[in-house]
Amino acid sequence: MMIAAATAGLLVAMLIVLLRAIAGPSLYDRALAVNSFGTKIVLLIAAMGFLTGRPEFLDIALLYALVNFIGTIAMLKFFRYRHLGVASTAKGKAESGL
Amino acid sequence: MSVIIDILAGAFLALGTVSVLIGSFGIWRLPDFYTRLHAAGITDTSGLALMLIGMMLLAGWTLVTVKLLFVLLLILLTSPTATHALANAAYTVGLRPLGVPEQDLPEKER
Amino acid sequence: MEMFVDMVLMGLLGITAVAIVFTRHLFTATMLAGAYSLTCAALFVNLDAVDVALTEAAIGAGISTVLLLGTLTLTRRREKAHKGFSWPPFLVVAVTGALLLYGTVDMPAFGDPNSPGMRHVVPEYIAGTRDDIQIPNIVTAILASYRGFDTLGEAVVIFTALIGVLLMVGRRRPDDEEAGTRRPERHP
Amino acid sequence: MRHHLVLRVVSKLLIPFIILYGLYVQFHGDFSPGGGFQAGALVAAAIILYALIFGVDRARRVFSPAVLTVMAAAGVLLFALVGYAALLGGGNYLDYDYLLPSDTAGQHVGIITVEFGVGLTVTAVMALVFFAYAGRTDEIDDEDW
Repeated sequence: MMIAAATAGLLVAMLIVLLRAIAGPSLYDRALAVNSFGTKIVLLIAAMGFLTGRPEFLDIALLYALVNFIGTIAMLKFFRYRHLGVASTAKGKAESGL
Repeated sequence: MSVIIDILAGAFLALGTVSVLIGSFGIWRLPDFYTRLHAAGITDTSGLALMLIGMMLLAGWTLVTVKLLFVLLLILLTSPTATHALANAAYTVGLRPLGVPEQDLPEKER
Repeated sequence: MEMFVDMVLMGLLGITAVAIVFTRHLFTATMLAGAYSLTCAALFVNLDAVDVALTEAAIGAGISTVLLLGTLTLTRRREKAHKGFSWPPFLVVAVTGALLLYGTVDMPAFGDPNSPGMRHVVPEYIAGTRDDIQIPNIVTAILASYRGFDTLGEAVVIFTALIGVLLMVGRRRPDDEEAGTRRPERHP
Repeated sequence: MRHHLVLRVVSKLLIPFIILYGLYVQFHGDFSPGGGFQAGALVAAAIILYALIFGVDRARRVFSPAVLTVMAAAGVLLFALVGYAALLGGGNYLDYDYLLPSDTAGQHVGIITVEFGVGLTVTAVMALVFFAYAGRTDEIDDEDW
């Protein structure tokens, strides 16, 4: 019951954040919304594990927690340097001219 | 005893859900990117932690609790980092906060 | 409740897909594609296809976002604008969609244990995994053992894709002496 | 002084976790969801994270493309050789029953070896494809950006 209410709340939150990701005026708003969406998906998968009575699905939530980060970092890298191969150093920054 | 734990778990879950909802509404309603960062922070810290603690109470002392703890630690580690990098990138590329008077900006950007 | 979650997640998928189609900004499309595969994996979890969900999470959310961004560095930021609206393609798509929807009427009900697909080799696989192979994860047993030949084919396909990519963009050109440095001058 | 110190530290903490989790998915695939493909993608994700933070050039020195190319081929070869081993044992191609005297043990060894081969191939392929794309120096023109 509690888990069901939490799941419903998470679904509403996901819808709102997704609308921000679609509407968001700047690219950063979109990136922020997608990152937040990922966190909510982790919570949703964990909650659904309890809802269906099979909490071993947490393996996937764990994987999301690891992988969502990589996607966000790649986007930021691309925003900042317009290139994925530059090192995140002062040197790389100077070379990319930003 | 188990009733107390159930009530506690329910309270944690409810608080967490409310935090997540507040964060989401903030992401939708607040006026510019830097203020929305704050709202996202509510989801990623208090919402996530409260909900996962509620689930840990429901699961009891099992492997599930350990996995939930790992999820919590990992997101508490990665999410602020991603937010920091996001704000850093936005500021470096030239997005300025809404409503900052011109004389408060750094010298070179006026 | 599970049905409700399924329906909401399908709705989210629909919204994301329509947004991806309508945006002209390739970067936004990439980010929304990331959100799409996140939602997809949650849906797979809810449908009990855990192995598929794990694959979708690892490939869709992690690798394919990064690879799409890598492709974006080699192209432009905006999609070319389309001129006008032409009827023939729209009609073809509409008719195909209507036929597919009509086809779903004959499909067996979701999760029906008596559907033809479930009665053919599936009971044999389940019994064989329990008795002969004796590992708990039936999906692994089917992929690696019962359909090992298919999986070998998949590995070869991935390897072939690598060869293709390396032939197309793998070689470094003379002006790429050092990856990650900017080409010094740009002559218009 | 050093730029993005936070990102570097957190990534250094995170990369071993991702690789460890990849190994768990690889070798625990018989008991829980997972297998070679997913594990390969995860380990490749760790390599990609390293390349994103420290630059493709340095990642190429750590994970040498020559070694990765050999790995990609070796994975497929391992898979095919297991099939030939079953053939030599007297069965059909890829019939793991004939790998060992006991059928069940043969199946277990066959499945684990084959998944390991798939994992090797997928890791190497994903990392190499990323290096191929990110190693180019095309800059986006300002008018396109």
